[in-house]
Amino acid sequence: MTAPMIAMNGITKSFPGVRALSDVSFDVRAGEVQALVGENGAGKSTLIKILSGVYHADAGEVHMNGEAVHFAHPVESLRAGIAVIYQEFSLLPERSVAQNLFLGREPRTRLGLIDTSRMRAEAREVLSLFAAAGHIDPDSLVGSLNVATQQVVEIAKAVSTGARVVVMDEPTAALNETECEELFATVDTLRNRGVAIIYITHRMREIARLADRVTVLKDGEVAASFDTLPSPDAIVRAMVGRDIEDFFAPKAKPDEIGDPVLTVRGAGNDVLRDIDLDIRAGEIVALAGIQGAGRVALAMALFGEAPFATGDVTLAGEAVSFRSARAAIAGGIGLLPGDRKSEGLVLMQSVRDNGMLTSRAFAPLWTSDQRNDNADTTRMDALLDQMEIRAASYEQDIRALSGGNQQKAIVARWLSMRPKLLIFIEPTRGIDVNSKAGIYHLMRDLAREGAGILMISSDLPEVIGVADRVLVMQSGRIVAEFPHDASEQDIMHAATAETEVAA
Amino acid sequence: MSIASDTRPTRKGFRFDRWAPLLLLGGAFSIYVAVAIATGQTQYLTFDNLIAILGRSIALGITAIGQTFVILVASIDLSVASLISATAVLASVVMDGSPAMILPAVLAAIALGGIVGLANGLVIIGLKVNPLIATLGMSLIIQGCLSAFVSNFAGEVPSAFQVFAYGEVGPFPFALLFLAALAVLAWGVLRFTKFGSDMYAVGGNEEAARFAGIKTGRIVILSHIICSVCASIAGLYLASRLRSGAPWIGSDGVYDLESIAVVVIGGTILAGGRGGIWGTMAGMLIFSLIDSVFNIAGVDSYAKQVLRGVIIVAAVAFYAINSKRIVA
Amino acid sequence: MRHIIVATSALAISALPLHAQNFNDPEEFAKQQEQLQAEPMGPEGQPWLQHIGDSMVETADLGVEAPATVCFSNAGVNNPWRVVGYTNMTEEVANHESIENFIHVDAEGSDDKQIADIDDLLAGGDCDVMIVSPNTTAALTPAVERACEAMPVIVFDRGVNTDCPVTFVHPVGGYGFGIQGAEFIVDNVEEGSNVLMLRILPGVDVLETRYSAGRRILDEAGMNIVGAEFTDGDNAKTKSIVEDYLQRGEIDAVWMDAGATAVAAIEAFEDSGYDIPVFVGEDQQDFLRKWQEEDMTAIAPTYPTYQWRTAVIAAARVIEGEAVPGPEWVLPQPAITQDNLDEFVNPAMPPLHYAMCGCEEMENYPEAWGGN
Amino acid sequence: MTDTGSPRSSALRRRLSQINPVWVLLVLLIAAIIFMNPRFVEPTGYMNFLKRAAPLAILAAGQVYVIVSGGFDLSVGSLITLVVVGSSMLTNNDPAATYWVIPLMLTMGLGVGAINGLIVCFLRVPSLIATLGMMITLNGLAFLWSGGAPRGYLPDTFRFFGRELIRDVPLVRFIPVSVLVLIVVVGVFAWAMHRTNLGRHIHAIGDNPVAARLAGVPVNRVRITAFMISGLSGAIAGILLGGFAGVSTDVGAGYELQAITAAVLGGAQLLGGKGSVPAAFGGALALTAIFTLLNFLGLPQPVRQVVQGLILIAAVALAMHRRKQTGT
Repeated sequence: MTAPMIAMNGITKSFPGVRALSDVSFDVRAGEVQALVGENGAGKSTLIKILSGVYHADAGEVHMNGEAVHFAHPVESLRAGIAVIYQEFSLLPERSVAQNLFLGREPRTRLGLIDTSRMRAEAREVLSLFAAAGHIDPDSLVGSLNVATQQVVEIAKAVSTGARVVVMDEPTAALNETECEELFATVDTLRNRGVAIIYITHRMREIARLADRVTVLKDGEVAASFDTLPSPDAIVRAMVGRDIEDFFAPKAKPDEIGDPVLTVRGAGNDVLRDIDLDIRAGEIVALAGIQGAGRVALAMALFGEAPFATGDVTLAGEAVSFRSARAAIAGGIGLLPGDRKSEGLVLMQSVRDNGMLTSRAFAPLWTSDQRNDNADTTRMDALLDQMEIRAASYEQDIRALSGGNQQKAIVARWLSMRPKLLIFIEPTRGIDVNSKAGIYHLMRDLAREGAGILMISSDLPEVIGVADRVLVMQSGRIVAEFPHDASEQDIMHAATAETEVAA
Repeated sequence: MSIASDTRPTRKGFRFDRWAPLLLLGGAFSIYVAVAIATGQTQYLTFDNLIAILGRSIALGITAIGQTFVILVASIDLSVASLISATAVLASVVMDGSPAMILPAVLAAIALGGIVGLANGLVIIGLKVNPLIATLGMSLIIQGCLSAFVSNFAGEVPSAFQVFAYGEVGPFPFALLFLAALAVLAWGVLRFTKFGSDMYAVGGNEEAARFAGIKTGRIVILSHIICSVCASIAGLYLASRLRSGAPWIGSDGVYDLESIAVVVIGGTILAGGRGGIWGTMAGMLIFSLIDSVFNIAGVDSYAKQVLRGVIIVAAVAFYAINSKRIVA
Repeated sequence: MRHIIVATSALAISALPLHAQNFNDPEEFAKQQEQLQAEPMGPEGQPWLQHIGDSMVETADLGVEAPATVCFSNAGVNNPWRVVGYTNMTEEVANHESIENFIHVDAEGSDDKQIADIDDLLAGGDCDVMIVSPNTTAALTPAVERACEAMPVIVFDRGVNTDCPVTFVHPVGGYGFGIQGAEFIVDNVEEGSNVLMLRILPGVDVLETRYSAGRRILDEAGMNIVGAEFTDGDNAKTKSIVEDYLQRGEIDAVWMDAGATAVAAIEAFEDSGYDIPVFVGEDQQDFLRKWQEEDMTAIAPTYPTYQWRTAVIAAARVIEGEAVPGPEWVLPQPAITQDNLDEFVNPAMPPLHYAMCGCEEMENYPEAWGGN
Repeated sequence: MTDTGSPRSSALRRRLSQINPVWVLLVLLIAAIIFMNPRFVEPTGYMNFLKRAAPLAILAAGQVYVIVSGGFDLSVGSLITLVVVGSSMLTNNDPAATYWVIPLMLTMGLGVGAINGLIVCFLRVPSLIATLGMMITLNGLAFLWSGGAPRGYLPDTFRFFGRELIRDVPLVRFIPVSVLVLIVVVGVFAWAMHRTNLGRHIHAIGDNPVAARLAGVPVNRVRITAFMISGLSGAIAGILLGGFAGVSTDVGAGYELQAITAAVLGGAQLLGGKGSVPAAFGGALALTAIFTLLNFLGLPQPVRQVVQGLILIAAVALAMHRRKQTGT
C-alpha cells in the first residue's frame, strides 16, 4: 500500500482559553474521497486551516507523500498542491473567468507580462474538463454567472492549479439538487484523475453518494473513523451521541391546521408567473426547487423586497400589496434570511439588540429603546433564556456566538412581533446537528401557536422531515404539490422535469 | 462543438459603467463647444486652445494617476497635497539654481515620495489604521515638518529643469506628452502585469487574493509607494512650472480632494477593485473642460464653486444611481 | 512629564528655520520710511491718481488702439480686501470708454491655475492689454514674461521678478505699514511696556516685511514684546490667544500685521474684563466703528484698495497712448488716525469693508460695495 | 512583580481595560496643562477652555451619528461658514432679527443634512463624495450670498450664545452661555444615541444595512436623520462660533476634519457600527487640550501639526491593537 497523500498525526492546537484540537490523526489517499464530518465547533475548520498553513499546530506532524511538511502560509500549501475551496466564494465578480482561474499565478510572456491569449486558451481547456462548464466563456465576468456556475469555476480553479489534494468545505451549501448532481460528477472526475479529496459536509446523503471513508470529529477529537462507508445512523451517533429519531419535530395534526393565513392568486413579476398559493395557520409549507426556480424570488415578492407586479395577495383576510420589507413586516410577515452574516445579523451589536431590532424598528424613533409595544428588555431576555441561547451575557456582541445561537436570536426577533406568516430561507445552513433539531422544534412550536410558516430549503431530507406540505417550483411557477410523506424522488422529478409550455 | 463557440466571444449586453466616463467627457466637451459658439468666442476652438486645455491640469493628472492605484486597492491617500509641496520645496532647494544638481534633486524627491508611500503603507497594513486617518495624519506630519523649515518659496529651479513644464515637442508641451506616457505606462501596469492583476484582486476581495497566494499587504504598500511617487513627480512638475517650491502649493491646489474626485468621476469606485486609468484621464479632462467653460462663459468665481460641487456629486450619481449597492 | 517637555522642546529647536529669507532689508526699510513722508505728485484728494517719484513711461509706441480689450488675471477674490478691490476695479472700468471689453479670470488662489489662466488668455482671449495681480511673485514671473512678449502688461499688488511690465502699481509697502503702527505704539505707551504682536501667517512677503519693520521699531524703543503669535486670520483663534495672554499678565499695546481679526482681539480684552489697550488695526469698518464707539487709542495703517482702480487707469492710459508713472507706480499709503477717523467711519458700509477705498465718489457707491 | 496577579487585581485590570482610553488621555493632558499653568484650575481657566472646546465638541457629537451610521460628513465646516455669513446678512445688526434668524439657521442646518442624506440614499453617492461636493457648494453659496464678504454685523442678541457669561453662579463664579449650550446639546445627543430606538438603528445601519432593512428598519429615514443631526450640530456650532468671534469669511474651515479626528479619538469606528457621543465629546476636549498645551509650551504651529498627526495615527493604531487583543 502506498503512503497516504496526506497524513496528519497527533495534531494538537489551542487558542486562548480553548483547546480546538487534541491529538487528531487523519489521512487521505490519492484517488479517494475522505469525508470529514462533525458538528460546528468540532474542529473541522481548524484542522483544514492547519493543513493549508493558515494556522500552525502546537504539536503533531503533517506528512505529504510520506515526507514531513511545514506550511507557514497558505501559498506554500497551494504550491505543494493542496487547494482549499471555502464556503464563501473567493472569486472576484469584477474580473473575468480566466482572470479568476489564474489569480495569483497568471501565465507570463518572456517579458514578464501577463500572456492573456495563453491564459484564455488554458482557461478554456480547464473548463472543458467539466461537463457543466463547457459553455462558460473565459472572458465573461464572474459576477454575471449564476451561483452554481461560479461554484464550478471555483473547483476548476483548484483543478487548474494542478492540485493533488482538494479540500471542499460544504460545497453544496448554496447548490440545489441538480447542481449537486453536477458537482458530484465533478468530484468523481477528480477522483478518477487520482486527486485526493477531503470533503466536509453535514449531509448524510452526500456521504453516502461520494465518500470512500469517513472521519468524525467531536469536540476536537476523532470520535470515529470508518474505513468503509458506515450507515448514517452510525455517523450521527458518533457526531452527537444520540439517534436520529427525535431529530425532526412531529408533523401537524389535522386539527392543528386552521384557516388560510396567506392566499395568493395569479401573482407574478419579472421572475414569477401565475403563482397560486395558500398557507394555513399552523402548517409548515416547504418550497422545493432547483437554484433559480424562483423560490427566493417568491419569498422576496411576499416580503415586499421585489414585489409582485400582478395578482392578488390576501393576508389574514385582507387584500395586501407590500412594496417594501417594512410594509410586509407591518402587515404581519417575518423573514429569516438565507445568509445570516450578510443579511440577518448586526454583528457588532449585542445579542439583545439583535433580538429587539425589529420591534424597535416599529416603535417611534425618538422613544426609549428599553420598551415598546412589542417587546421590552426583560421580556426579550426571558425569551432568549427560553430558547436556550448560550451566551456569556446578552450584552455580548453577537458575532462571538455559534451559528445556531445566532439563528435563534433572529427567531427571537420575529417571535416578539407575533407574525402571521413567517418565511424561513435555508434555516439550518451552516448549523450543527444539535442546533438544527432545536430550530426544527422552534418552527413547529411557532406553527402550533397559529402562525403559517413557509420554508425554503435545498436540503431534501429537511424538506421532507419538517414540512406538512411541499410545493415545488420550476422556472418561476409552482409546478407541483406533495403531502408530507412525499419521497425525494417525486420532488426531484417535479423540480427537474420538462414542463409543458403554456399555450 | 460548433464553430461559433471557437470564435472570439462578444461581451453580452452594454456595460454602462465602462462607457460612462467617455459619455461624461463627451458631454463636457459638447458643453464647451456650445458655450464657445454661443458666446461668439470661436477662437477658443482652435488646436492651440485645445492643447492649452489638455495642459491645464497636468499636476492634477499625475497625482490622480497615483490616486487611482490606491483607490483600486480600496485604500485612499489624503497626504498627496502635502507631499507635493514637500517634494517641490525639496527639489528646488537641492537644485538651488544649479543644473548639475537636477539629477540628485529629482532622485531625492522621488526617494522622499517612496519613503512617504512606504510609511503610509506600513501604517495602514502593519498598524491596521484606517487609510483615511493614516494618510490624514501623515499629511499633517509632512505639512508640519515642511512649514517648520520653510515658510516661503525656497531655492530655485535652473532653467534647464524648466523644460519639464515649459518645453515643447512640436506642437505639444513636453509635460503633456509626459503625462500621456505616464498614463500609458500605468495602463500597461494595470492591464498586463501580475502586479496590476493582483491589485484588482486585493481591491475586489482581499481575502480571496490572500488565499490565492497574493501577498496582499505588499500590494497595498506598493500601491501607496506608486501613489506617493506620482505625487512627488507632480511636485517636481510644479517646482519646474513655478520655478521654485513653496510649502503651500499642494494645499492651495487642493490636490488631495480633487485627485480623489477626478478618480471617482472617472468611474473607479471607492470600494476598490473596479476602474482604471483611462477613466481617471477622462475625469481630469472633464475638470479642465469645466474650468475652461467657466472662464469662457465668465462665470463668477463663487457661482463656479457652487457649480463645481454640484457637478462632482452629479457625475458620481450618474454612475451610482442604478446600482443596487447600499452606500454610506 | 519632564520627558514630554524635553522631547517637545527638542522638536521645537529642530524646527528652526532652514532658510531665513531676507524680509529685513534696511535699505528698503529706509526707502519706504522716506516715501511715507514724501509729498505725492498728482491731483490732491485723489490718491489713486497720485504717485511718489516722478519717473514716467511713454506708451504711445506700444501699438494699442482704442477701443481695446483688457484682460485681467486675478489671483483670487478670496478675502474681503480683494472683494473691495475687485469692486473698485469693475466700477473703474465703467469710467473708461477706451476699454471695450473687460475679461476677468480668477485663479482662486492657486499659482498653477493662474499660470494656466494666463496661457488660456494668451491662446484665445483676444486681449490687447493684460492686467495681472500675481498670486505669488516668483511663481508668476515666467507667465508674465510670456504675456509681455504678446502685449503690454500691468502688474499690481504683488510684483514679479522682471521689469518687462509697463508698470507695477503698488502702495508704499509692507515696511511702511509696519512703521506706521509701531511708531504709534512707541508714541503712546511708556518704554518697557508689554506689547503683544499678532500675525496672520508666516512666509507671506507683504506680511513679513510689516512684522520686521514693526519689530525693529518696537525693539529699538525698548518695548517688552511679550509674544508674537500667528492667528491664521481666524477670529476665534485670535480671541483665544489674547485670552491666554491676559491670563498670564498685562498687555499695554497690541500690534497687528493685518486688521481682519482686530475686533476679535479687542473683544478678548472686553470679555475678560480688561481695559482696551493701545491698538494697531487696519481700515476695516468694524474696527473703525469699535474704535469710535469705545473711544480707543488706536491707529489704522492701510494697504489701500484703491490700487485696483489705479491698475485700470494705467491700462486705459496705455490704450490711449498716454504716459504712465513707471516702471513703478508708487501710490501713497495714508494711515487713518484719530484726526480723520470720522471721515472714514460709515455705518452704512459692511463690517469688513476697507474704508481706504477711494471709492466714495464713484457712481454706484455704496450699493456696489454692499452698503445701504 | 509576577504575572500571576490575584483574582482581584485581574478583575481590576479588566475593568481598567474597559475604560475608554480617551478619558485617560484627557486626564493626562489636563494634568499637564495644570502643571504648565496652575491658574487653569481657576474658573477663568477651565471655563475658557470649555467655551473654546464647545463648537468642536458639539460638531464631534453630531459627526458621531454619521460615522456610526457608516458615513462621513465633510460639509459641516462650510456649513459653519454659511451660518455665520448668512446670519450676518440677515440680521444686519438688528437685535430683533435674532429671534427668527437663529431658528432659520437651525432649520438650514437640518436642511443641508437632509440633502446630504437624500443624495447618499437615493442618488447612491458615497457620503465622502456627496459631502465633499456639499462642502464646496456651501462654501461657494456663502460667498455668492454675501458677494465675497459678509455684509452685516451680528447683533449682541445673536452673539449672546457664544459670547456672554452667566455671572454670580455658586461654586464656579460664572458659566459661559456656550458651556450651557454644550452641556444641553451633548446631553440630548448622547441620550438620543444611546437610549432611543433612533440610536440603536443608527448603529444597526452602520453595522449591516441589508440586515437592518430586512429587519424592517427604515434605513433611509434613519440615515437621513443621522445627517440631519450632524447638520444641526454644524448650525449650532456656527451660531456659537459667530457669537464667540464675530463675522469673518473663513470661520469654520478645517472643522470637519477636526470633528472626525475628535470622534475617532473617542473610539468611533470608521465605516460604522460602533461609537459613543460622550467619548466623542471627550475626544473633542482632548484635541482642544492638546492645542492648548502646545500653545502653553509656546511651540510653533508646525510642531502642533506634527503632534496632531502623530496622535491621530497612534490613537487609531492603539484602538486596533486593543480590538485585536480582545478578539472582538
